Amino acid sequence: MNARGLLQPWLAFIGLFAAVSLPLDSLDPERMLPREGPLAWVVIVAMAAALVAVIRAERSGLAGVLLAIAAALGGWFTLQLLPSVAGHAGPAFWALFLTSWLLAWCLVSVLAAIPRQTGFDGAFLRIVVPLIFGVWLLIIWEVIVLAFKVPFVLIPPPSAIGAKLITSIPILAADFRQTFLKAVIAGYAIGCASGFLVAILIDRVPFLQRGLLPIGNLVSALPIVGIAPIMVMWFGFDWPSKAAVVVVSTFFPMLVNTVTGLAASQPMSRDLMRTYAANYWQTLFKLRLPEAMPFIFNALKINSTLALIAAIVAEFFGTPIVGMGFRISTEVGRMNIDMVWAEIAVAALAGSVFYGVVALIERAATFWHPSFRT
Amino acid sequence: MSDGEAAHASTKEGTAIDIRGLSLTFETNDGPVQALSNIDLNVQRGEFVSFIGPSGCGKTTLLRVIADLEQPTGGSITVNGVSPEEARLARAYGYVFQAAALYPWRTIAKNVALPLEIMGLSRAEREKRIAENLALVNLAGFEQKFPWQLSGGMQQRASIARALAVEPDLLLMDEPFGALDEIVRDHLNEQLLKLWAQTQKTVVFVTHSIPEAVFLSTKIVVMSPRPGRVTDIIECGFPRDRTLDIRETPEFLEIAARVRHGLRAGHSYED
Amino acid sequence: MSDGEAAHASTKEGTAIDIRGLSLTFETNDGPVQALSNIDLNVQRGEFVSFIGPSGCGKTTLLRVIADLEQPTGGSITVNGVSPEEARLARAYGYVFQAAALYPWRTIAKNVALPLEIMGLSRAEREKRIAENLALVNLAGFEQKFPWQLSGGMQQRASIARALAVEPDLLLMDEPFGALDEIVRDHLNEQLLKLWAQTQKTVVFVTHSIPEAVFLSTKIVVMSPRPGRVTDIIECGFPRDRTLDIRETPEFLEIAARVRHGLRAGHSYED
Amino acid sequence: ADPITFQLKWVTQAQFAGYYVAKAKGFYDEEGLDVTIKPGGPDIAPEQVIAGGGADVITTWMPAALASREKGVPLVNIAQPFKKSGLMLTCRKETGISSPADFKGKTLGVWFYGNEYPFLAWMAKLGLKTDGGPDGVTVLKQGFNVDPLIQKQADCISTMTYNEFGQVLDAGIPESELVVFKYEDQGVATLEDGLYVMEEKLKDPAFVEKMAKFVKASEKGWDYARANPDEAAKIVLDNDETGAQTEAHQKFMIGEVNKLTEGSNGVLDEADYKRTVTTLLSAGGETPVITKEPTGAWTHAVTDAAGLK
Amino acid sequence: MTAIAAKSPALRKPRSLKKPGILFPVLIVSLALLAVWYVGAYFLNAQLARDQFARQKKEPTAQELVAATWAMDRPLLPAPHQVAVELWKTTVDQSVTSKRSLVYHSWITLSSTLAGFVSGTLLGILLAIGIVHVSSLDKSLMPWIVASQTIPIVAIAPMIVVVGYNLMNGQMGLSTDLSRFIAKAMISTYLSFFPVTVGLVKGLRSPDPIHLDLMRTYSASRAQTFWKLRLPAAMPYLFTSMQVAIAISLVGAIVGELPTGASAGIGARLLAGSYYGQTVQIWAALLAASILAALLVWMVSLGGRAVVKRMGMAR
Ligand SMILES: Nc1ncnc2c1ncn2[C@@H]1O[C@H](COP(=O)(O)OP(=O)(O)OP(=O)(O)O)[C@@H](O)[C@H]1O
Ligand SMILES: Nc1ncnc2c1ncn2[C@@H]1O[C@H](COP(=O)(O)OP(=O)(O)OP(=O)(O)O)[C@@H](O)[C@H]1O
Ligand SMILES: Cc1ncc(C[n+]2csc(CCO)c2C)c(N)n1
Ligand SMILES: [Mg+2]
Ligand SMILES: [Mg+2]
Repeated sequence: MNARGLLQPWLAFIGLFAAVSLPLDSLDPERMLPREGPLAWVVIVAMAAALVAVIRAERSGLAGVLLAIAAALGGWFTLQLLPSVAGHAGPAFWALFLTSWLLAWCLVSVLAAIPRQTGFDGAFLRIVVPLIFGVWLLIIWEVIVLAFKVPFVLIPPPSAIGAKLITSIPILAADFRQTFLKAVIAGYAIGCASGFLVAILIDRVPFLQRGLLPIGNLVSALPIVGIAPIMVMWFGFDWPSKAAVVVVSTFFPMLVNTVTGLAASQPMSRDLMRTYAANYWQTLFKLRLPEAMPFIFNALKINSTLALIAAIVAEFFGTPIVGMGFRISTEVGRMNIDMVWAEIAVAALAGSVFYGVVALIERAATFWHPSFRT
Repeated sequence: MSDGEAAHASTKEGTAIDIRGLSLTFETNDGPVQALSNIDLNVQRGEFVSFIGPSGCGKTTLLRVIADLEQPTGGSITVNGVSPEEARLARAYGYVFQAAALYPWRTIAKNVALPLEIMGLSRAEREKRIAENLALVNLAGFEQKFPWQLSGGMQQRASIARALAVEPDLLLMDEPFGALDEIVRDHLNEQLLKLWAQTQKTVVFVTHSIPEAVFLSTKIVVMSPRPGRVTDIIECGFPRDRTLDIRETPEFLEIAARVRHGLRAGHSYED
Repeated sequence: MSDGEAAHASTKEGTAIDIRGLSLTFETNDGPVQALSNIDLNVQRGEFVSFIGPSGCGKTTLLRVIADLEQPTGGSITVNGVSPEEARLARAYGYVFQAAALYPWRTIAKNVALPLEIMGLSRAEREKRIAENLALVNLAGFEQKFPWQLSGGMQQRASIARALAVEPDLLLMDEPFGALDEIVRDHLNEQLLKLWAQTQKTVVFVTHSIPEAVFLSTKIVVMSPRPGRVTDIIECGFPRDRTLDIRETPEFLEIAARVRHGLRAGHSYED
Repeated sequence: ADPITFQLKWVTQAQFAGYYVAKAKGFYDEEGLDVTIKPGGPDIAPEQVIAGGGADVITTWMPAALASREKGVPLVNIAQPFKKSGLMLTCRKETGISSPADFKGKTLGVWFYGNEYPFLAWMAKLGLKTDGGPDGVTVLKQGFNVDPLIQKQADCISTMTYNEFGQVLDAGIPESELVVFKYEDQGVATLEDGLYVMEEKLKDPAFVEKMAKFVKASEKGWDYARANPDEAAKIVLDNDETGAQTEAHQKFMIGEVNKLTEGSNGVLDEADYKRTVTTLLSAGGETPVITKEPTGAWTHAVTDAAGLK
Repeated sequence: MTAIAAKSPALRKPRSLKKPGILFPVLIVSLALLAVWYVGAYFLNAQLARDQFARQKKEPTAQELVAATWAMDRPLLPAPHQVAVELWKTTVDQSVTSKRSLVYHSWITLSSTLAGFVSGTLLGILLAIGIVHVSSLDKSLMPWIVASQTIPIVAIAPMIVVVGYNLMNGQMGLSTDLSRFIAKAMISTYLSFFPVTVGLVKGLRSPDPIHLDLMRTYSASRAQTFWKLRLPAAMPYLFTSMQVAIAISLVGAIVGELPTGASAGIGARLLAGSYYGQTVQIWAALLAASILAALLVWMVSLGGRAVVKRMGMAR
């Protein structure tokens, strides 16, 4: 770790000092962290111990464990204090909060510095690091929303979203089925496949390459806003019209990436194929497609999130009364913003898993690419 | 193979490669480069011809023209009596590139299988040829490795195995043994000679090693750069079943000296 | 360079490379490959050491370990008295890869300029070194060409010029002359020797040519594969200012014979 | 001048003619106000805008305003320029619908985004489920236009008297082929297009004063629009930044809108309010619009200060 | 990139045949598309047209029916010439500053598209650089970037409007037009940075291991390795991603026009068109958006080709 790595613990030290010595509540100067009872002391001691450990032995396992404990305790205690200081949080509250966060950040750096490992440890690390990051994102959100009393109808706190999520599982499941399992999957498959096939067609027939590619570009930015109502006209209210919008949205990234990817093979590799008098399709399948794979997977990855956005937006323009986009637009109108965010959370989860699956397939399919070898 | 055979039959015992007044100029960002100038060369079926010459004299370019990988800008050339393109489409030759050119997503065995798949050979036949040729170049046991897990010399040998597996009548080899040590090289030289003697192949071979050229060839083409041209063509009359011992004979040393002389003439600096 | 110099000064006349019980195992899809096993080697400052051995015996791997491009799995190694990583960070060495490794988007001159830019040399100094070293490898006039417009041998020479332009005290060269003809090779051998004698460099050199190894080296390390190990270390006592003539002397032939013997022992097939 | 930001519920059209007229004719200037009118759209919830501080006053439908109030956005109705509701359900005759009793098993297009409350209340009153079962009706979230009716994707669609209904006629479907159910006639009318502000702000007398001027000038605008419908349509057209509206349609719209503002001088009629609340409370269901009788959801303070009676 | 694709080995043509114009093929393909369009218009609109005739109690001849399907007021699919006439009316017949001019609206959208594209590309590049160089960012940030993309903008757009637009317009006192422009550009940025990040991360990691080793032997700093190796090697990826990004930027700017008051721009045109059921107007706006997009994509690809050529990599 470098100078930046060392800066964090020292900043945290200053923060801890501030948390102990300043008032917790801006309305009540008497309210101080050390007077909050034994639990507060546990937090203070844990933080101090972790900081000493980090500064003395930067990367030791012990420092990691202490950091984990201190950050968790600090975060938890911040949340405990939150309701009682909502709207009038004092400097010590913010100091405690920022210190806990710095500790968590230290922890992430320590964990991220562990060299890439295989097996269970590696998988554990790959999951734990973004998880810590994410949990802290949520804590920061909760603290800011509550401490500043941001209106509920603008952004609800994650705790409220979580509560809503748990109580609305049947609705969320039905929406997920309608939007993701039907519209997104179907549209994604057809859109990526057609972008790919048109790219091959363009590549195969030079005449089309000059004629069709410029026209294919016309499809590049057909705005969802414009085509969604038309697709509803053509394909009805149910999911096929959303799938059609997804098809149009995912077509172009695949087209462009495949066209570039097909041009990416090395001249010498192509010469080799020439010496075999390989025909077009043999060259395509045995050389140019493998070489194009990194590009094609880029498109698949970009499309995995694009498809979801497109399907949800498309549902703003006429749907049966089920679906993630329908729910979002309806509940916004009803000021049930917690439900909106519960739906967004489902979308984010689904989209991330979708992307992750594509990324895993990519790793398996293009293991030979330098990006996976270094 | 079968296509190659057909093309072969028609010109059996005839001319394999006929080059007349061939020249080739590359257009580059800072002006044209004349890589080949007025080359005349005739290679008979069954010959073993080596190209030797200073680095950059056009050996690779000439080999590529024969293989229809480069279009000459002047002169004429036939391969097996037809144009290089037709010969290529008839799969008349096997080519070993100066660099290994293995596909990184294929294991060594799969890389050797590549031309065989393209020719549509049966799986059994493919497996037989893969095993045979990998053993020939001493790579048995490395079938499942990927190219980047092999040393430079091993990659080069894999690419030789790939070309041999095609069993072509005409072998075009561009410094195939450059990255190999003396022992392996001697071994492969002998194997190549054996193969050549047994199967009556025509071999066109680029090398930098004078002894190698003299040992292997029936004809040595000495080239000279700027512009690339043929300065000498030396016939060597050693029997087909020669062994490494001939390298001590006076004829051998004499030819080697002549080649070295020709080679030196192509260089600008004297030593 | 200046960093390298500093590291140098402290251990002047001392050990350049010290390797003890070094081993390295690669993990691959079909099991581990032991590339280096229990290597002991000491290279003194100012020595010219050649590695020779059958293809795949670990020469490149060993050179890469010295250059801190590969992490050993056992044993210890120091370069200029410090760890390879520190030596690398101090820019203690120049490295010539087995493949040319030129950047395709840079012209030849720009490729040679690359390390000089990174070291922060002034433009005038850069241009001087580029011109000098391209001339040394006989590539004057090709400054503005892109790598793919050069022949294989020319690319290799460009990469040699690139390493020499750094003017390092320690030169690590992996078969630098593999793709060159005898004449150029002899010429560059002499140039390298001259440079070595003049600048007191330490050179570690991988080659497949026994005469080349014997001609150039003060010490020849013979290696053997599976697992990669050192089988013989041969000291050659030729004077620093040797010329090509020594290749006819009996001492030379004797050492060459010993190397050949060691090399042959590393091969599985007899001939 | 005193700045006021005013958020509309929908895009610039004759539905909001009074405000545009007041601005164009200088009625706001006369009161010393500098009013910025922000057009809305399908993706803008005025309630959310005002909660976030993006507007001083908004126009919205009362069901949405009351629902927001329950969700912690304390909106207060300060004036009600629209006396009557323009909402209706338009059906094709050929579907066999002639009365609400025929709805069962049919497909109905409904606007959501806070506009569905009156519909839900009506269906609750009729005892029809809206989950698509055989005993209820199938509900579609209707897009922006009347295509579902023209293309027979729905048996009935929601229309406003002043807008979509005209479009249906324009599309060549004569009134003779249509059956319409006005919410007003079905006894489920709720108040539309009132003016709302945040409760807190009303504690400030200066703000009440400012709003009084605003309401007064706006009413003057509405009066003028009723008197000069053609000019009002022109003014709206001038303010349409999309350049997509047609004069004919805006003239039709102002004509119909004038029928709805007729009979209101801006003062909220308590009886209308009561009826709206009762309707909404009766809606019930799993997701009721409002669960209890709201308090303090309206005030006459502003209209009183404006001298409107 | 198309030029390179043309050289696919199996179909390399003699040099003389290599450069036929682009005009003729485009013309042919366009004509084919137009034909398909007319046929499609007939079939999609036929039912509506028959209804109309039925209403007039008239039995149309085939010819009348075809003519009617191509001249409907509210067609399912307007005939090409209807769209062309509308396009003509809204471009050539209007002064470019008029609110009824599509050129004016295209410009409004284009300006925020370009702003969003530039800032999105920069953001995407910055993120990619961070992810490739800082391992803790790679592990912790990337999953959240992905998650951010799955949040439908339309859902958070009101927030951008309320928090961003109103803040700029209200508290910060920026003009309405400017705040609207910035809010739209923000949505464009949000949508367009992602393809750049994904593509560039791959590109920056794509140099040959031996080329990276070379940099190691020079003990080059990360910045040097970046400028001299990673970035040049990533160029094909970067420009491909930028083509996608600019197209998505345009979509973002159009979508962003909804929650920002849908007042002007192609998005507002589309919306107003569909709100008032003016199908022909929708199609004219769609076509305008498409042409704009094709031009933008084409310009980026030209830029990419020029860079590759300057780098001496176009063979
Ligand atoms: N694609 C190209 N574009 C421009 N010039 C080229 C190209 N290929 C080769 N050349 C030039 O043509 C000449 C001959 O190159 P060629 O590769 O045939 O040499 P060579 O005899 O094979 O040399 P080596 O022994 O070093 O491999 C060289 O001067 C080289 O610079
Ligand atoms: N990245 C790698 N992964 C797995 N195995 C490797 C890797 N690199 C090298 N090897 C193996 O290590 C052994 C030594 O390779 P190395 O490249 O050092 O040989 P070499 O002596 O340089 O051979 P050559 O003379 O052919 O270049 C070989 O068996 C090779 O297969
Ligand atoms: C998504 C959507 N919601 C509502 C309307 C209809 N509409 C237009 S104006 C208005 C009343 C607002 O004052 C209503 C309900 C629509 N066409 N599309
Ligand atoms: Mg060559
Ligand atoms: Mg090696």
